[in-house]
Amino acid sequence: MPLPVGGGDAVTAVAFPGARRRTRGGRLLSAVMPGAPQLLVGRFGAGLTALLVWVGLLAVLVLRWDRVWAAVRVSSGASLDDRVALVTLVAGLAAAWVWSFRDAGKVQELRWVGVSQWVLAGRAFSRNRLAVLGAVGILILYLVALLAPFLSPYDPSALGDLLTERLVPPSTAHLLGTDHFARDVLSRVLYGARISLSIGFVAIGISVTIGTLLGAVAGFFGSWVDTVLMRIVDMVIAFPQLVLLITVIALFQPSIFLIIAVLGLTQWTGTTRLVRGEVLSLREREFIQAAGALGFSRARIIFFHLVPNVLGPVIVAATLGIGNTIVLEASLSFLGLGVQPPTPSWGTMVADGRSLMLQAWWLSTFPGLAIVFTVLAFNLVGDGLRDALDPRLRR
Amino acid sequence: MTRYLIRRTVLAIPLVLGIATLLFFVINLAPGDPTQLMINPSMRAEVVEQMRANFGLDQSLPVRYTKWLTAFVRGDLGYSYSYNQPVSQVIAQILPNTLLLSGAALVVAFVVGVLIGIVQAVRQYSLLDQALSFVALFFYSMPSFWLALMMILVFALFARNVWDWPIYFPPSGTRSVDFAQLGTWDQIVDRARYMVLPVTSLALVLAAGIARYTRSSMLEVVRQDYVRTARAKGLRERTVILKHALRNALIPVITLFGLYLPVLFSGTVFIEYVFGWPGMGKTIIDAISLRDYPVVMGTSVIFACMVVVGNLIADVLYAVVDPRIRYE
Amino acid sequence: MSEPVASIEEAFPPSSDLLLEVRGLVKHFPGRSRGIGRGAGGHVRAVDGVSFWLQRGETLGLVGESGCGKTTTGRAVLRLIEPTAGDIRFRGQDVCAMDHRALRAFRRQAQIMFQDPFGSLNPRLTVGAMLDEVLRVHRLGGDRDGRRRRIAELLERVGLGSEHLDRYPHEFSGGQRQRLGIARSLAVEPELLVLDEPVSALDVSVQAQVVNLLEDLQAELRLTYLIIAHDLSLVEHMSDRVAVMYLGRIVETAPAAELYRAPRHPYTRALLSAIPRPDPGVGRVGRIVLVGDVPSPVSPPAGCPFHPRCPHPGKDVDCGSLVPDLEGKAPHFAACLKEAMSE
Amino acid sequence: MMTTRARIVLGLTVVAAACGRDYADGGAAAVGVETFCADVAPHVDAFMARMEQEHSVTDSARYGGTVVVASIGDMVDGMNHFVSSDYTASQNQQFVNLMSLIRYDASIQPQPYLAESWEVDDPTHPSTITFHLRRDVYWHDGVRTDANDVAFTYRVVTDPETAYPNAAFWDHYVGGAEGIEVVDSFTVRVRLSPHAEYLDPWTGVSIMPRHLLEGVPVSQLKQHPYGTQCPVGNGPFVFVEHRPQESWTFKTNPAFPTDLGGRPYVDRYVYRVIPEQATLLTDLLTENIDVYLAPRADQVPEIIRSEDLDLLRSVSRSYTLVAWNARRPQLADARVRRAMTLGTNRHEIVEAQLRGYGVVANSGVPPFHWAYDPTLADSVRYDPAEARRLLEEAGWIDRDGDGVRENAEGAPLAFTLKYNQGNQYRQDIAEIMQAQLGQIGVKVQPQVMEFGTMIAQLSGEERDFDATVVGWVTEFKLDDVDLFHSSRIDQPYAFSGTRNAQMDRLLDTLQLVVDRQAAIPLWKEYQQLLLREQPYTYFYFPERLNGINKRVRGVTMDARGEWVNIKDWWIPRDKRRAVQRAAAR
Repeated sequence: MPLPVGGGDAVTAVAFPGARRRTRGGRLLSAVMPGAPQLLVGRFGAGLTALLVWVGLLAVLVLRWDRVWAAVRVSSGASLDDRVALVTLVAGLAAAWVWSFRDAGKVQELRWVGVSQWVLAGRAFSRNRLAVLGAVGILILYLVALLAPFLSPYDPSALGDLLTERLVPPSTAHLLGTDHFARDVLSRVLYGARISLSIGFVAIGISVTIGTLLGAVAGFFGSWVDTVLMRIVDMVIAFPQLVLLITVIALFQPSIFLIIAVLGLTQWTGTTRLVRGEVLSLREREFIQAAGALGFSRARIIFFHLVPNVLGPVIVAATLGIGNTIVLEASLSFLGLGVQPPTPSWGTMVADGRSLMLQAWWLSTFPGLAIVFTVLAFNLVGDGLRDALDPRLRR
Repeated sequence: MTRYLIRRTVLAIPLVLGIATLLFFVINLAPGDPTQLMINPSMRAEVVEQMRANFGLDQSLPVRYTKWLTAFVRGDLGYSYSYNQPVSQVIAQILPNTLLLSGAALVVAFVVGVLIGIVQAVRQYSLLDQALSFVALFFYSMPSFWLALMMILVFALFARNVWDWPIYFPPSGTRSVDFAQLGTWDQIVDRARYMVLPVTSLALVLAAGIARYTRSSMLEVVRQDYVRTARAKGLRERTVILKHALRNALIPVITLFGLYLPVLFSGTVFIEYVFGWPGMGKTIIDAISLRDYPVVMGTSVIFACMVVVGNLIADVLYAVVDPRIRYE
Repeated sequence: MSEPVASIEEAFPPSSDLLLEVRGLVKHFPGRSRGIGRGAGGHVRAVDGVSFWLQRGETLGLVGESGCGKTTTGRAVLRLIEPTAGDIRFRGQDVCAMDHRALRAFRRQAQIMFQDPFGSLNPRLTVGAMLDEVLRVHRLGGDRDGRRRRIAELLERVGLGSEHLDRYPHEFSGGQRQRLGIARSLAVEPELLVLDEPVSALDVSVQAQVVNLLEDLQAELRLTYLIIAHDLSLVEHMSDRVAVMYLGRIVETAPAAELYRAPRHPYTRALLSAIPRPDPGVGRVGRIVLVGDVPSPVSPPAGCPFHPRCPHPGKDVDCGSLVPDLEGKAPHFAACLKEAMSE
Repeated sequence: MMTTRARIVLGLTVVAAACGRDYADGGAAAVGVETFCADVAPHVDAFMARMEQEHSVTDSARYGGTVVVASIGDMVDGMNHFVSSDYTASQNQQFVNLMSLIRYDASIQPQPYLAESWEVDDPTHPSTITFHLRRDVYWHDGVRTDANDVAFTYRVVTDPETAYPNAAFWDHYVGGAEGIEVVDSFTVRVRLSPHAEYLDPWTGVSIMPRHLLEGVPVSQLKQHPYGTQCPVGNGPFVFVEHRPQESWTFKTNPAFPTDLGGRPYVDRYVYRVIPEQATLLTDLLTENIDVYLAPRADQVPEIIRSEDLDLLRSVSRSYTLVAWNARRPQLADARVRRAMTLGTNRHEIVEAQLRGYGVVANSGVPPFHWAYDPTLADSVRYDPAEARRLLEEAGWIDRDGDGVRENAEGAPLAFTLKYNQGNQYRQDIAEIMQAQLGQIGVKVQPQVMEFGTMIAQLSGEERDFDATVVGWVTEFKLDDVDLFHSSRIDQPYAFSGTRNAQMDRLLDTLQLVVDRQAAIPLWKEYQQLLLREQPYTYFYFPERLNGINKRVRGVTMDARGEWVNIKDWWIPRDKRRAVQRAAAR
């Protein structure tokens, strides 16, 4: 019996509710002020972000022209930091402009077919105001971290005059005050962003990679592989992490790399369990069986079919993990085991300033707030992603 | 169930032994030994040697390991170099402190967390939901020692010295110095007063996580058919939420109990430090820097056991609340 | 009584005529206890000595209540699950002895289609990517353009269009997804297709469309089907022969028409009596209602697995001690002590 | 029978207190280790109850109340003097729970304490000292302290197997039983070879109870429950309770000799452990504790600002320094080491990090000491120009223009500076040195280490360090032989490993000159030599700062320590901690 092409049971086409109007003159406006056309059509999140990035970066360019120029000149002996900052500045400006220009000129119609789970999750995410706020916060944080050499008013590790500039409260000269070495707290907080963010990012990168691999292997192969791996996980979980951290740090020199490595190598258990659980249930799903029936190799099944399908929860876990790691680094600093001076990390700054909480509140309060808001941003994004990636929780 | 419990317990033994062995070598590989920390030019090198001999540190690592393992298997945790007491006695003195602190924190955290989670789920995406999310996450995002210090500043120092609040709390310790002279009721009040700040600091962080979990678990359950059915039957919303949805929503939350134990115990380290609360976490850290190996081993093993037992309890609880799960 | 009664294993047609031969297939799952130290016993005997054959181009229906082992049988035949014991031959080749390479080749010739239209497609891949991957892995369809043409052709063959190429599984309806599952199986140009409850998850209106598609494809591509279903009428409609399973064993197998007309095993009778028929009459017995539950496959009853629930009037102590063989005159076999004697 | 009669006689003649415990059946040997505390406690309670009745408090406004002293660390070895090596514990032994034979007065002159007098055979070349003990001092369980306790204590502390932490005390004494003679029940005589400050050890050695600890193998003393679970002292305060990592509680000893001031004023003294300095300050500000020992200098303004608090300042016996490993080629030249000292602004560090609460050090002789040379204090000031000159003279010149000096072979003048975790001051010094020495072309790489690891590296055979920030606490008797004498160069404490014949000679002589006046010029010479040799860059003697609530009166804290007159501390009646106050408010 011949069947009509497309079948009688096709999805009915529904106009997507958020279909946008095409903006006239949007291109022109976006060329001058990226983000403005998006704002005009009521897309405040995207518009404001683009505008903020554009204006902020321009302000840096103008106000800090001397430093930017110093970084541009090849002969000036600019450091790697400066070059990275320069690239960030240029790339950021270009990205804001190009995105806004192209976005404004695009036919404003949302695709409603061929939309992947990721895009759907993205749409759900973009409707979660707090999560978007967090995402914008993270964007700004990374920009700040990368642009630290242009933004910071002073050299973060240069000692000031110990007799006169020590522990100066916030003032116009030092917006966030100075520490016990007469160093500018603002500059240190700005530079500290790089340390804290990279610790979070790299350590979680390591742990998520290990966790996903081991979890997928344990879940997929099952039997003794699973038993052995899960015993190891049990052991690592029950192993007092702090004992390990302290001993390792005593054995080796406490360097930032060691801290990243240790944090990365001890936090994978959660991801492993998560991925294993997901894989165990996925393994029974028929599309994985089908992949086996189609003669796909195990590696292909694991990496092209299992892993992409557990990526959602893993990304959520990673986002939340970055926040946790930043807090953990701060906690380690409390025990004197964090990033060591003179490298400015937020954790070390909070921990070092804590005994002067009453005399010089600005020492630990500002880096502390930096930690709180960074971790908050990551957690908001993580929560938003969790809701967005889980179809059951979507609204 | 009994068989299941026995099997799990038997399975935990090699786990704990493995952890202990690993620990033994990890901490014994660290340079330095307890005698080096007592350094002082009046102390002759021979004296140091004598002390090492008195501690049995002059033996080789495998010998020490064998000795330690045989003693451990017999339940002897050894002798602390720094407390000059059997390790078991040291643990007996500090473990109750930690259990009290973390137990109270756990209870507070679960009660508060579940309540917040329910409110959030019932009013999903409302302003209240988002505000609670934000506040919970705000506390969750704080390094616990910082939160603890803030608590001390606000509820001990400023409350008493600056704002002159009628209620303030002592910044540190487990009881007042005149505790022994108090009557029974006053003793209870006294201990409770000293527990407020540390327990709150510890619980706030946990509660945020529990709230998030409860919220998503509730949201999932609320969409289930039986909840709809209950609604359709015309039951009051309160009954639907509390009687039908909550019970099922709590099932995944219970697994958090096992998951949170390690978090809780490492969290207590910082809380114990800040509040001068003599407990396991602080003892471990001090013992490591004093190279008091027997105490490190003893406390860590106890810690590992508690995590294992905690997971077991979580599994059992899981079976209790979820009739679908049967352990043979 | 002209032909002697023989067990089914003795009655297999010569190998040269057969696509698939299954003899004494057994699959035990380890008990539910987790981890090391699982207790003695506790094995789930999902499949317990199943034998059947499939000729090229024919359709065998495997029916039974849920949990009777039919799905396990279907998957063990394709070695998606490693059988515990038994002999499986595909075109005379021993499937169980196949190494990696041979198994891969076998996978091109024998495919499976799953029941759950929502679970059988990778949600992260577009239709195009999914089919393209199959072709690439098996080096079919040639270069990129060749593959694209082949994909379009496949989609068209199952009644979909190339406009669906860039869509994701969640953008399709259940019926469409089953078509996609068929397309995926067909991509490797198999000879044997195991259809595991192919339409049971679909709306009745859609079921017919898919069934028709399957029949068309069979005719067009000379496919051999092993249909696994609990829906007796579907099986009757599609199958040449039918095998009825109970507790991991085949209790009766016969050509479809014969089985439905003259079932010999009391269990088959009970099953058939439960089918709603549009045309009552034709000497049908009244509805037989089975008492008791299906026994646990962990501890199946001794003797005839069906005897605790058996309504046969001749049931006696032998039924509780002797395990009946699947016997009879080809092509009709049944595993019942009493029926064999009354024959 | 003899003992019974003696008891009756004593009971009739002296004080009823003499009806103490009877250990005639073999002393401590009869007291098992396991049941030690349970055996001892009832005796202490009974004796104290009786004493309380007999020495009931005269109705004076000063008696009563609880004083709480808090600090970041526990006293790990407790009241067991034989094995304890930490400062707080020895202070509490000397002044709280136990007694030494003699004690220093405020001008560091020896004064009678447990010994009411002593004589020396030859004041310029002493070879025996005879101590006459007080007859009215009782162990808290009622047994009288006598000469046998002193002899027992002496035998134990001079026994190498004890591993007595201050074994160097006895370098010039005759150890063991031959070294001490019990002349009568209250007279002992010790034998020594003449040496400087020969009385000093007796101010630091607390006499321990023979009747409780004799018979315990000396190598097991550290593990004995006495120290941390049930110490029985004879000092002004009686042990009540020790909660590990939390608190020590002592109560007043009503039987403390009237000649020595009688019973202490406060009823109870509690030592609390609060590991976090920010918390400690809050505790002090909220009157949860009365004394905050050793706050950070940066916390001091808050203490001064508070109307309820006082800051007590006292000279300290500890100093902070950078030890140079002269075994390293780049640090072998004394001129280089001197340049490091000149290139570091130590005065600025004292002003800034210590907020002026300290003095720059140029040797290990503390400012309160009679051998201290005040003229040295300003002789070496921050002088980068001179530092540069010295480095150039020593052949370290920036040859490749990278800002770091190199020697003729091109090796850069660079070193790592190790310091331990958790000590803010040392971390500060490392960072400041890095910055300031960098300006004169020296590359300093600060490196933080875990304390145990660092000590292992400093004192191990490899001497795996270039330079390190450490601190020493001196005794009142100064003796740098272990630090700088070339004969000790392979011993653990010879961090710098310098060899100097003149220094060896001076150190040898200084040990033996008994007469202080004769020793002073030698000490000056020694300090001058240190300036030239610079095995260390001495940083400073910090002042000991203590925050104290004004309600606690009569407190003296000086070089001798914080607890030196704790028995004279008192709290006005209306300022005492009401038992219920905590709960009521």
